[in-house]
Amino acid sequence: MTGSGKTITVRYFAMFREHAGRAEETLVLDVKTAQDVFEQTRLRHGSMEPNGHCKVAINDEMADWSSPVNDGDTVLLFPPVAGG
Amino acid sequence: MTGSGKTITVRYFAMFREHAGRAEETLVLDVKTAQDVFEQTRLRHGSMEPNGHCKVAINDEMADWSSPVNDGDTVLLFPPVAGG
Amino acid sequence: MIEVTETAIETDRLRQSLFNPGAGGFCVFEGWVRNENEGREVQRLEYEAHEPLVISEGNKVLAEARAQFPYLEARCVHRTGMLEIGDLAVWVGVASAHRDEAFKACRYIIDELKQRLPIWKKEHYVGGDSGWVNCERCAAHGQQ
Amino acid sequence: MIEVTETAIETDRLRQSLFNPGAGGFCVFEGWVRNENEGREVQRLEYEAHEPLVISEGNKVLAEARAQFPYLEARCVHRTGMLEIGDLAVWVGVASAHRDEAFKACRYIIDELKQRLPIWKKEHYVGGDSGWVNCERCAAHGQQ
Repeated sequence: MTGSGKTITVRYFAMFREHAGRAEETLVLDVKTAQDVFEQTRLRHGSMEPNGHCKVAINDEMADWSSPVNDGDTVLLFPPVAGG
Repeated sequence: MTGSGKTITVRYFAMFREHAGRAEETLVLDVKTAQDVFEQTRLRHGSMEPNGHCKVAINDEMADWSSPVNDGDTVLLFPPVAGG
Repeated sequence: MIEVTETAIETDRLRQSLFNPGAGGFCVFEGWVRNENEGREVQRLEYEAHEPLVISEGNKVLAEARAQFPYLEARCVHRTGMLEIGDLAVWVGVASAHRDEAFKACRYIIDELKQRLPIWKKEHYVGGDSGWVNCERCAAHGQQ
Repeated sequence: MIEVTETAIETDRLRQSLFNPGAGGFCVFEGWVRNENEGREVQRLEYEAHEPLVISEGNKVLAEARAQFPYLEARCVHRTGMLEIGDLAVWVGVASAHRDEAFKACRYIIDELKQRLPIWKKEHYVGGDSGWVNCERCAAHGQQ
Protein backbone atom coordinates (compact mmCIF):
# COMPACT_ATOMS: atom_id res chain seq x y z
CA MET A 1 0.00 0.00 0.00
CA THR A 2 1.32 3.36 -1.08
CA GLY A 3 -0.11 6.82 -0.84
CA SER A 4 -1.75 6.22 -4.23
CA GLY A 5 -3.58 3.11 -2.98
CA LYS A 6 -7.29 2.88 -3.82
CA THR A 7 -9.84 0.98 -1.82
CA ILE A 8 -11.44 -1.42 -4.29
CA THR A 9 -14.10 -4.02 -3.61
CA VAL A 10 -13.52 -6.98 -5.91
CA ARG A 11 -16.31 -9.44 -6.63
CA TYR A 12 -15.50 -12.87 -8.02
CA PHE A 13 -17.95 -14.96 -10.02
CA ALA A 14 -18.20 -18.65 -10.89
CA MET A 15 -14.71 -20.09 -11.52
CA PHE A 16 -13.03 -16.93 -10.20
CA ARG A 17 -14.90 -17.26 -6.92
CA GLU A 18 -13.59 -20.81 -6.64
CA HIS A 19 -10.03 -19.70 -7.41
CA ALA A 20 -10.21 -16.90 -4.87
CA GLY A 21 -12.00 -18.98 -2.28
CA ARG A 22 -14.34 -16.07 -1.64
CA ALA A 23 -17.11 -14.14 -3.40
CA GLU A 24 -15.86 -10.70 -2.51
CA GLU A 25 -13.02 -8.86 -0.81
CA THR A 26 -12.07 -5.26 -0.24
CA LEU A 27 -8.44 -4.46 -1.00
CA VAL A 28 -6.25 -1.40 -1.08
CA LEU A 29 -4.54 -1.60 -4.46
CA ASP A 30 -2.16 0.57 -6.47
CA VAL A 31 -4.15 0.37 -9.71
CA LYS A 32 -5.26 2.60 -12.58
CA THR A 33 -7.45 0.35 -14.70
CA ALA A 34 -9.75 -2.66 -14.47
CA GLN A 35 -6.93 -4.64 -16.09
CA ASP A 36 -4.63 -3.73 -13.19
CA VAL A 37 -7.21 -5.03 -10.72
CA PHE A 38 -7.49 -8.27 -12.68
CA GLU A 39 -3.70 -8.74 -12.72
CA GLN A 40 -3.23 -7.97 -9.05
CA THR A 41 -6.00 -10.28 -7.86
CA ARG A 42 -4.76 -12.98 -10.23
CA LEU A 43 -1.31 -12.80 -8.66
CA ARG A 44 -2.85 -12.72 -5.22
CA HIS A 45 -4.89 -15.90 -5.80
CA GLY A 46 -2.45 -17.72 -8.07
CA SER A 47 -4.96 -17.94 -10.92
CA MET A 48 -3.52 -18.56 -14.37
CA GLU A 49 -6.64 -17.48 -16.24
CA PRO A 50 -5.91 -14.90 -18.98
CA ASN A 51 -8.47 -12.14 -19.48
CA GLY A 52 -9.06 -13.06 -23.13
CA HIS A 53 -12.67 -14.22 -22.86
CA CYS A 54 -13.33 -12.63 -19.50
CA LYS A 55 -15.39 -9.52 -18.88
CA VAL A 56 -15.34 -6.82 -16.28
CA ALA A 57 -17.90 -4.49 -14.76
CA ILE A 58 -17.37 -1.49 -12.54
CA ASN A 59 -20.16 -0.60 -10.11
CA ASP A 60 -22.58 -2.86 -12.01
CA GLU A 61 -21.90 -1.28 -15.40
CA MET A 62 -20.11 -3.31 -18.07
CA ALA A 63 -16.64 -1.82 -18.59
CA ASP A 64 -13.53 -2.24 -20.71
CA TRP A 65 -10.30 -3.61 -19.32
CA SER A 66 -8.81 -0.16 -19.95
CA SER A 67 -11.52 1.61 -17.94
CA PRO A 68 -10.12 3.63 -15.00
CA VAL A 69 -10.95 2.54 -11.47
CA ASN A 70 -11.49 5.02 -8.67
CA ASP A 71 -11.21 4.83 -4.94
CA GLY A 72 -14.35 3.14 -3.60
CA ASP A 73 -15.25 1.34 -6.83
CA THR A 74 -16.57 -2.20 -6.92
CA VAL A 75 -14.94 -4.24 -9.69
CA LEU A 76 -16.72 -7.39 -10.85
CA LEU A 77 -14.57 -10.05 -12.49
CA PHE A 78 -16.47 -12.30 -14.86
CA PRO A 79 -14.97 -15.50 -16.24
CA PRO A 80 -16.12 -16.60 -19.73
CA VAL A 81 -19.92 -16.58 -19.76
CA ALA A 82 -22.07 -19.53 -20.76
CA GLY A 83 -25.75 -18.80 -20.40
CA GLY A 84 -28.54 -20.64 -22.15
CA MET B 1 -68.37 -37.32 -74.81
CA THR B 2 -66.54 -39.40 -77.36
CA GLY B 3 -65.41 -43.02 -77.40
CA SER B 4 -62.19 -41.81 -75.80
CA GLY B 5 -64.07 -40.27 -72.85
CA LYS B 6 -62.71 -41.06 -69.40
CA THR B 7 -64.74 -41.11 -66.23
CA ILE B 8 -63.00 -38.66 -63.92
CA THR B 9 -64.02 -37.62 -60.45
CA VAL B 10 -63.04 -34.00 -59.90
CA ARG B 11 -62.73 -32.58 -56.40
CA TYR B 12 -62.76 -28.82 -55.85
CA PHE B 13 -61.21 -27.11 -52.86
CA ALA B 14 -61.61 -23.70 -51.22
CA MET B 15 -62.20 -21.02 -53.88
CA PHE B 16 -62.63 -23.66 -56.61
CA ARG B 17 -65.43 -25.29 -54.64
CA GLU B 18 -67.15 -21.94 -54.43
CA HIS B 19 -66.72 -21.34 -58.18
CA ALA B 20 -68.05 -24.80 -59.01
CA GLY B 21 -70.83 -24.65 -56.44
CA ARG B 22 -69.95 -28.19 -55.41
CA ALA B 23 -67.15 -30.10 -53.68
CA GLU B 24 -67.04 -32.95 -56.16
CA GLU B 25 -68.50 -34.21 -59.41
CA THR B 26 -67.94 -37.18 -61.67
CA LEU B 27 -67.63 -36.31 -65.34
CA VAL B 28 -66.89 -38.12 -68.57
CA LEU B 29 -64.17 -36.03 -70.17
CA ASP B 30 -62.02 -36.25 -73.27
CA VAL B 31 -58.73 -35.52 -71.51
CA LYS B 32 -55.13 -36.68 -71.50
CA THR B 33 -53.54 -34.70 -68.69
CA ALA B 34 -54.36 -33.01 -65.40
CA GLN B 35 -54.06 -29.71 -67.26
CA ASP B 36 -56.87 -30.81 -69.63
CA VAL B 37 -59.11 -31.57 -66.63
CA PHE B 38 -58.38 -28.15 -65.19
CA GLU B 39 -59.20 -26.40 -68.48
CA GLN B 40 -62.41 -28.34 -69.07
CA THR B 41 -63.79 -27.79 -65.60
CA ARG B 42 -62.76 -24.14 -65.76
CA LEU B 43 -64.80 -23.69 -68.94
CA ARG B 44 -67.67 -25.66 -67.39
CA HIS B 45 -67.84 -23.42 -64.34
CA GLY B 46 -66.85 -20.15 -65.95
CA SER B 47 -63.82 -19.72 -63.68
CA MET B 48 -61.13 -17.36 -64.90
CA GLU B 49 -58.46 -18.64 -62.53
CA PRO B 50 -55.19 -19.48 -64.30
CA ASN B 51 -53.29 -22.52 -63.04
CA GLY B 52 -50.14 -20.52 -62.28
CA HIS B 53 -50.11 -20.88 -58.52
CA CYS B 54 -52.54 -23.78 -58.39
CA LYS B 55 -51.63 -27.39 -57.68
CA VAL B 56 -53.11 -30.69 -58.68
CA ALA B 57 -53.21 -34.15 -57.19
CA ILE B 58 -54.31 -37.41 -58.75
CA ASN B 59 -55.72 -40.09 -56.44
CA ASP B 60 -54.31 -38.25 -53.43
CA GLU B 61 -50.77 -38.01 -54.81
CA MET B 62 -49.37 -34.61 -55.75
CA ALA B 63 -49.01 -34.49 -59.55
CA ASP B 64 -47.76 -32.22 -62.31
CA TRP B 65 -50.13 -30.49 -64.68
CA SER B 66 -48.64 -32.65 -67.44
CA SER B 67 -49.37 -35.90 -65.55
CA PRO B 68 -51.63 -38.29 -67.52
CA VAL B 69 -55.09 -39.04 -66.19
CA ASN B 70 -56.71 -42.44 -66.56
CA ASP B 71 -60.26 -43.65 -66.58
CA GLY B 72 -61.50 -43.82 -62.99
CA ASP B 73 -58.99 -41.33 -61.58
CA THR B 74 -59.89 -38.73 -59.00
CA VAL B 75 -58.35 -35.34 -59.81
CA LEU B 76 -58.03 -32.80 -56.99
CA LEU B 77 -57.85 -29.16 -57.98
CA PHE B 78 -56.09 -26.96 -55.45
CA PRO B 79 -56.22 -23.18 -55.63
CA PRO B 80 -53.19 -21.27 -54.28
CA VAL B 81 -52.42 -22.59 -50.80
CA ALA B 82 -52.13 -20.43 -47.69
CA GLY B 83 -51.51 -22.47 -44.59
CA GLY B 84 -50.04 -21.18 -41.38
CA MET C 1 -45.27 -36.20 -37.31
CA ILE C 2 -47.86 -33.83 -38.69
CA GLU C 3 -51.51 -33.63 -37.71
CA VAL C 4 -54.64 -31.72 -38.63
CA THR C 5 -57.16 -30.90 -35.92
CA GLU C 6 -60.51 -29.18 -35.69
CA THR C 7 -60.08 -28.43 -32.00
CA ALA C 8 -57.78 -26.10 -30.09
CA ILE C 9 -54.09 -27.04 -30.27
CA GLU C 10 -52.73 -27.97 -26.85
CA THR C 11 -49.30 -26.40 -26.88
CA ASP C 12 -48.18 -27.66 -23.51
CA ARG C 13 -48.97 -31.27 -24.33
CA LEU C 14 -47.13 -30.96 -27.66
CA ARG C 15 -44.10 -29.39 -26.04
CA GLN C 16 -43.87 -32.20 -23.52
CA SER C 17 -44.22 -34.84 -26.20
CA LEU C 18 -40.95 -33.64 -27.78
CA PHE C 19 -38.82 -34.11 -24.70
CA ASN C 20 -35.57 -35.92 -25.47
CA PRO C 21 -32.66 -36.23 -23.01
CA GLY C 22 -30.16 -35.42 -25.77
CA ALA C 23 -31.92 -32.18 -26.72
CA GLY C 24 -30.32 -28.90 -25.66
CA GLY C 25 -32.31 -26.63 -27.96
CA PHE C 26 -36.02 -26.45 -28.67
CA CYS C 27 -37.56 -24.04 -31.17
CA VAL C 28 -41.28 -23.46 -31.65
CA PHE C 29 -43.13 -21.46 -34.24
CA GLU C 30 -46.78 -20.63 -33.75
CA GLY C 31 -49.02 -18.97 -36.33
CA TRP C 32 -51.63 -16.81 -34.62
CA VAL C 33 -54.72 -15.25 -36.19
CA ARG C 34 -53.99 -11.53 -36.33
CA ASN C 35 -56.42 -8.65 -36.68
CA GLU C 36 -55.08 -7.25 -39.94
CA ASN C 37 -53.89 -8.38 -43.37
CA GLU C 38 -52.72 -6.19 -46.22
CA GLY C 39 -54.41 -3.18 -44.71
CA ARG C 40 -57.77 -4.83 -44.08
CA GLU C 41 -59.22 -5.40 -40.63
CA VAL C 42 -59.75 -9.11 -40.09
CA GLN C 43 -62.40 -10.49 -37.74
CA ARG C 44 -61.76 -14.21 -38.10
CA LEU C 45 -60.07 -16.76 -40.32
CA GLU C 46 -61.50 -19.95 -41.75
CA TYR C 47 -59.04 -22.75 -42.51
CA GLU C 48 -59.67 -25.67 -44.83
CA ALA C 49 -57.27 -28.55 -45.40
CA HIS C 50 -57.18 -31.69 -47.47
CA GLU C 51 -55.94 -33.87 -44.69
CA PRO C 52 -54.52 -36.93 -46.52
CA LEU C 53 -52.17 -34.76 -48.56
CA VAL C 54 -51.35 -32.44 -45.66
CA ILE C 55 -50.12 -35.55 -43.86
CA SER C 56 -48.16 -37.06 -46.74
CA GLU C 57 -46.61 -33.78 -47.94
CA GLY C 58 -46.06 -32.63 -44.37
CA ASN C 59 -44.13 -35.77 -43.52
CA LYS C 60 -41.98 -35.21 -46.61
CA VAL C 61 -41.22 -31.69 -45.37
CA LEU C 62 -40.26 -33.00 -41.93
CA ALA C 63 -37.95 -35.57 -43.53
CA GLU C 64 -36.34 -32.91 -45.76
CA ALA C 65 -35.77 -30.71 -42.73
CA ARG C 66 -34.17 -33.59 -40.83
CA ALA C 67 -31.85 -34.40 -43.75
CA GLN C 68 -30.55 -30.81 -43.81
CA PHE C 69 -30.68 -29.92 -40.11
CA PRO C 70 -30.47 -33.16 -38.14
CA TYR C 71 -32.93 -32.84 -35.28
CA LEU C 72 -34.06 -35.26 -32.61
CA GLU C 73 -37.80 -34.59 -32.49
CA ALA C 74 -40.24 -32.54 -34.55
CA ARG C 75 -43.95 -32.18 -34.67
CA CYS C 76 -46.44 -30.02 -36.50
CA VAL C 77 -50.16 -29.49 -35.97
CA HIS C 78 -52.45 -27.37 -38.15
CA ARG C 79 -55.92 -26.41 -37.09
CA THR C 80 -58.93 -26.13 -39.40
CA GLY C 81 -62.33 -24.48 -39.12
CA MET C 82 -63.27 -21.00 -37.96
CA LEU C 83 -60.67 -19.22 -35.82
CA GLU C 84 -60.85 -15.96 -33.90
CA ILE C 85 -58.17 -13.29 -33.43
CA GLY C 86 -55.41 -14.68 -31.22
CA ASP C 87 -56.29 -18.31 -31.92
CA LEU C 88 -53.47 -20.67 -32.74
CA ALA C 89 -53.61 -21.87 -36.36
CA VAL C 90 -50.37 -23.82 -36.62
CA TRP C 91 -47.72 -25.12 -34.22
CA VAL C 92 -44.27 -26.37 -35.25
CA GLY C 93 -41.82 -27.62 -32.63
CA VAL C 94 -38.29 -28.96 -33.13
CA ALA C 95 -35.91 -30.33 -30.50
CA SER C 96 -32.24 -30.87 -31.35
CA ALA C 97 -28.87 -31.24 -29.66
CA HIS C 98 -27.89 -27.63 -30.46
CA ARG C 99 -29.95 -24.54 -31.17
CA ASP C 100 -28.85 -23.96 -34.75
CA GLU C 101 -30.57 -27.08 -36.11
CA ALA C 102 -33.70 -26.39 -34.06
CA PHE C 103 -34.08 -22.87 -35.45
CA LYS C 104 -33.26 -23.82 -39.04
CA ALA C 105 -35.42 -26.95 -39.16
CA CYS C 106 -38.35 -25.09 -37.58
CA ARG C 107 -38.05 -22.28 -40.13
CA TYR C 108 -37.73 -24.72 -43.02
CA ILE C 109 -40.82 -26.63 -41.92
CA ILE C 110 -43.09 -23.58 -41.58
CA ASP C 111 -41.82 -22.03 -44.84
CA GLU C 112 -42.40 -25.20 -46.85
CA LEU C 113 -45.71 -25.89 -45.14
CA LYS C 114 -47.03 -22.51 -46.20
CA GLN C 115 -46.00 -23.05 -49.81
CA ARG C 116 -46.74 -26.72 -50.38
CA LEU C 117 -49.44 -28.11 -48.11
CA PRO C 118 -53.05 -28.13 -49.33
CA ILE C 119 -54.39 -25.72 -46.73
CA TRP C 120 -56.42 -22.62 -47.51
CA LYS C 121 -57.59 -19.71 -45.46
CA LYS C 122 -60.45 -17.37 -45.96
CA GLU C 123 -60.33 -14.02 -44.24
CA HIS C 124 -63.57 -12.67 -42.86
CA TYR C 125 -63.30 -8.89 -42.66
CA VAL C 126 -64.84 -6.53 -40.17
CA GLY C 127 -67.08 -5.15 -42.94
CA GLY C 128 -68.72 -8.56 -43.34
CA ASP C 129 -67.12 -9.60 -46.63
CA SER C 130 -64.47 -12.24 -47.07
CA GLY C 131 -61.66 -13.41 -49.32
CA TRP C 132 -59.37 -16.38 -49.88
CA VAL C 133 -55.78 -15.55 -49.05
CA ASN C 134 -53.01 -15.89 -51.67
CA CYS C 135 -55.29 -15.78 -54.66
CA GLU C 136 -54.60 -12.79 -56.86
CA ARG C 137 -58.26 -12.05 -57.31
CA CYS C 138 -59.39 -12.82 -53.79
CA ALA C 139 -59.99 -9.19 -53.00
CA ALA C 140 -62.27 -8.87 -56.02
CA HIS C 141 -64.16 -12.01 -55.05
CA GLY C 142 -64.47 -10.93 -51.47
CA GLN C 143 -65.81 -7.54 -52.36
CA GLN C 144 -68.56 -8.84 -54.61
CA MET D 1 -38.39 -7.79 -20.48
CA ILE D 2 -35.81 -10.16 -19.08
CA GLU D 3 -35.97 -11.99 -15.77
CA VAL D 4 -33.86 -14.34 -13.66
CA THR D 5 -35.62 -16.97 -11.58
CA GLU D 6 -34.61 -19.68 -9.16
CA THR D 7 -37.82 -21.62 -9.69
CA ALA D 8 -39.20 -23.56 -12.66
CA ILE D 9 -40.03 -21.41 -15.69
CA GLU D 10 -43.75 -21.49 -16.45
CA THR D 11 -43.80 -21.63 -20.24
CA ASP D 12 -47.55 -21.50 -20.65
CA ARG D 13 -47.92 -18.38 -18.54
CA LEU D 14 -45.08 -16.68 -20.46
CA ARG D 15 -46.60 -17.62 -23.81
CA GLN D 16 -49.93 -16.13 -22.82
CA SER D 17 -48.32 -12.94 -21.56
CA LEU D 18 -47.05 -12.21 -25.10
CA PHE D 19 -50.44 -12.28 -26.75
CA ASN D 20 -50.97 -9.30 -29.05
CA PRO D 21 -53.88 -9.01 -31.50
CA GLY D 22 -51.53 -7.73 -34.22
CA ALA D 23 -49.20 -10.73 -33.92
CA GLY D 24 -49.33 -13.38 -36.63
CA GLY D 25 -46.05 -15.11 -35.78
CA PHE D 26 -44.64 -16.27 -32.47
CA CYS D 27 -41.24 -17.88 -32.09
CA VAL D 28 -39.90 -19.47 -28.93
CA PHE D 29 -36.48 -20.80 -28.10
CA GLU D 30 -35.96 -22.98 -25.05
CA GLY D 31 -32.61 -24.17 -23.75
CA TRP D 32 -32.93 -27.58 -22.13
CA VAL D 33 -30.38 -29.36 -19.98
CA ARG D 34 -29.09 -32.23 -22.10
CA ASN D 35 -27.33 -35.37 -21.03
CA GLU D 36 -24.07 -34.83 -22.91
CA ASN D 37 -21.54 -32.11 -23.70
CA GLU D 38 -18.38 -32.45 -25.74
CA GLY D 39 -18.41 -36.19 -25.31
CA ARG D 40 -18.94 -36.21 -21.55
CA GLU D 41 -22.03 -37.58 -19.87
CA VAL D 42 -23.73 -34.81 -17.91
CA GLN D 43 -25.88 -35.47 -14.84
CA ARG D 44 -26.96 -31.94 -13.96
CA LEU D 45 -26.11 -28.30 -14.61
CA GLU D 46 -25.64 -25.52 -12.11
CA TYR D 47 -26.35 -21.98 -13.28
CA GLU D 48 -25.11 -18.81 -11.65
CA ALA D 49 -26.06 -15.30 -12.76
CA HIS D 50 -25.24 -11.77 -11.69
CA GLU D 51 -28.80 -10.57 -11.86
CA PRO D 52 -28.43 -6.76 -12.04
CA LEU D 53 -26.23 -6.99 -15.12
CA VAL D 54 -28.25 -9.81 -16.67
CA ILE D 55 -31.22 -7.46 -16.51
CA SER D 56 -29.47 -4.35 -17.84
CA GLU D 57 -27.51 -6.13 -20.58
CA GLY D 58 -30.51 -8.32 -21.41
CA ASN D 59 -32.73 -5.32 -21.92
CA LYS D 60 -30.10 -3.84 -24.24
CA VAL D 61 -30.16 -7.05 -26.26
CA LEU D 62 -33.96 -6.96 -26.50
CA ALA D 63 -33.81 -3.35 -27.68
CA GLU D 64 -31.14 -4.16 -30.28
CA ALA D 65 -33.26 -7.04 -31.55
CA ARG D 66 -36.30 -4.77 -31.82
CA ALA D 67 -34.34 -2.14 -33.75
CA GLN D 68 -33.28 -4.70 -36.34
CA PHE D 69 -36.35 -6.97 -36.43
CA PRO D 70 -39.32 -4.91 -35.28
CA TYR D 71 -41.38 -7.16 -33.06
CA LEU D 72 -44.46 -6.56 -30.97
CA GLU D 73 -43.63 -8.46 -27.79
CA ALA D 74 -40.57 -10.24 -26.42
CA ARG D 75 -39.65 -11.79 -23.16
CA CYS D 76 -36.75 -13.77 -21.80
CA VAL D 77 -36.37 -15.74 -18.57
CA HIS D 78 -33.21 -17.47 -17.37
CA ARG D 79 -33.20 -19.91 -14.52
CA THR D 80 -30.43 -20.28 -11.95
CA GLY D 81 -29.48 -22.98 -9.46
CA MET D 82 -29.17 -26.74 -9.92
CA LEU D 83 -31.00 -28.18 -12.92
CA GLU D 84 -31.58 -31.77 -13.96
CA ILE D 85 -31.59 -33.31 -17.46
CA GLY D 86 -34.61 -32.03 -19.37
CA ASP D 87 -35.08 -28.98 -17.17
CA LEU D 88 -35.66 -25.66 -18.86
CA ALA D 89 -32.72 -23.26 -18.39
CA VAL D 90 -33.77 -20.38 -20.61
CA TRP D 91 -36.91 -19.29 -22.44
CA VAL D 92 -37.04 -16.62 -25.17
CA GLY D 93 -40.34 -15.74 -26.84
CA VAL D 94 -41.00 -13.17 -29.57
CA ALA D 95 -44.35 -12.21 -31.12
CA SER D 96 -44.43 -10.15 -34.32
CA ALA D 97 -46.75 -9.33 -37.20
CA HIS D 98 -44.94 -11.74 -39.55
CA ARG D 99 -42.82 -14.80 -38.89
CA ASP D 100 -39.53 -13.50 -40.26
CA GLU D 101 -39.05 -10.93 -37.51
CA ALA D 102 -40.11 -13.40 -34.84
CA PHE D 103 -37.53 -15.99 -35.93
CA LYS D 104 -34.73 -13.48 -36.43
CA ALA D 105 -35.30 -11.52 -33.23
CA CYS D 106 -35.55 -14.74 -31.20
CA ARG D 107 -32.29 -16.02 -32.67
CA TYR D 108 -30.54 -12.71 -32.11
CA ILE D 109 -31.64 -12.59 -28.48
CA ILE D 110 -30.47 -16.09 -27.59
CA ASP D 111 -27.18 -15.71 -29.48
CA GLU D 112 -26.32 -12.42 -27.77
CA LEU D 113 -27.53 -13.65 -24.41
CA LYS D 114 -25.11 -16.58 -24.56
CA GLN D 115 -22.18 -14.32 -25.44
CA ARG D 116 -22.80 -11.26 -23.33
CA LEU D 117 -24.87 -11.89 -20.22
CA PRO D 118 -23.07 -12.65 -16.96
CA ILE D 119 -24.38 -16.18 -16.56
CA TRP D 120 -22.20 -19.22 -15.95
CA LYS D 121 -22.87 -22.92 -15.94
CA LYS D 122 -21.06 -25.70 -14.25
CA GLU D 123 -21.51 -29.19 -15.60
CA HIS D 124 -21.70 -32.02 -13.10
CA TYR D 125 -20.63 -35.21 -14.84
CA VAL D 126 -21.81 -38.74 -14.24
CA GLY D 127 -18.37 -39.61 -12.81
CA GLY D 128 -18.87 -37.10 -9.99
CA ASP D 129 -16.49 -34.39 -11.18
CA SER D 130 -17.53 -31.03 -12.60
CA GLY D 131 -16.37 -28.19 -14.80
CA TRP D 132 -17.30 -24.66 -15.76
CA VAL D 133 -18.45 -24.43 -19.37
CA ASN D 134 -16.66 -22.15 -21.87
CA CYS D 135 -13.48 -21.89 -19.92
CA GLU D 136 -10.54 -23.33 -21.81
CA ARG D 137 -9.20 -25.08 -18.74
CA CYS D 138 -12.54 -26.21 -17.34
CA ALA D 139 -11.88 -29.84 -18.09
CA ALA D 140 -8.58 -29.70 -16.22
CA HIS D 141 -10.20 -28.02 -13.23
CA GLY D 142 -13.05 -30.51 -13.22
CA GLN D 143 -10.75 -33.48 -13.32
CA GLN D 144 -8.57 -32.38 -10.46
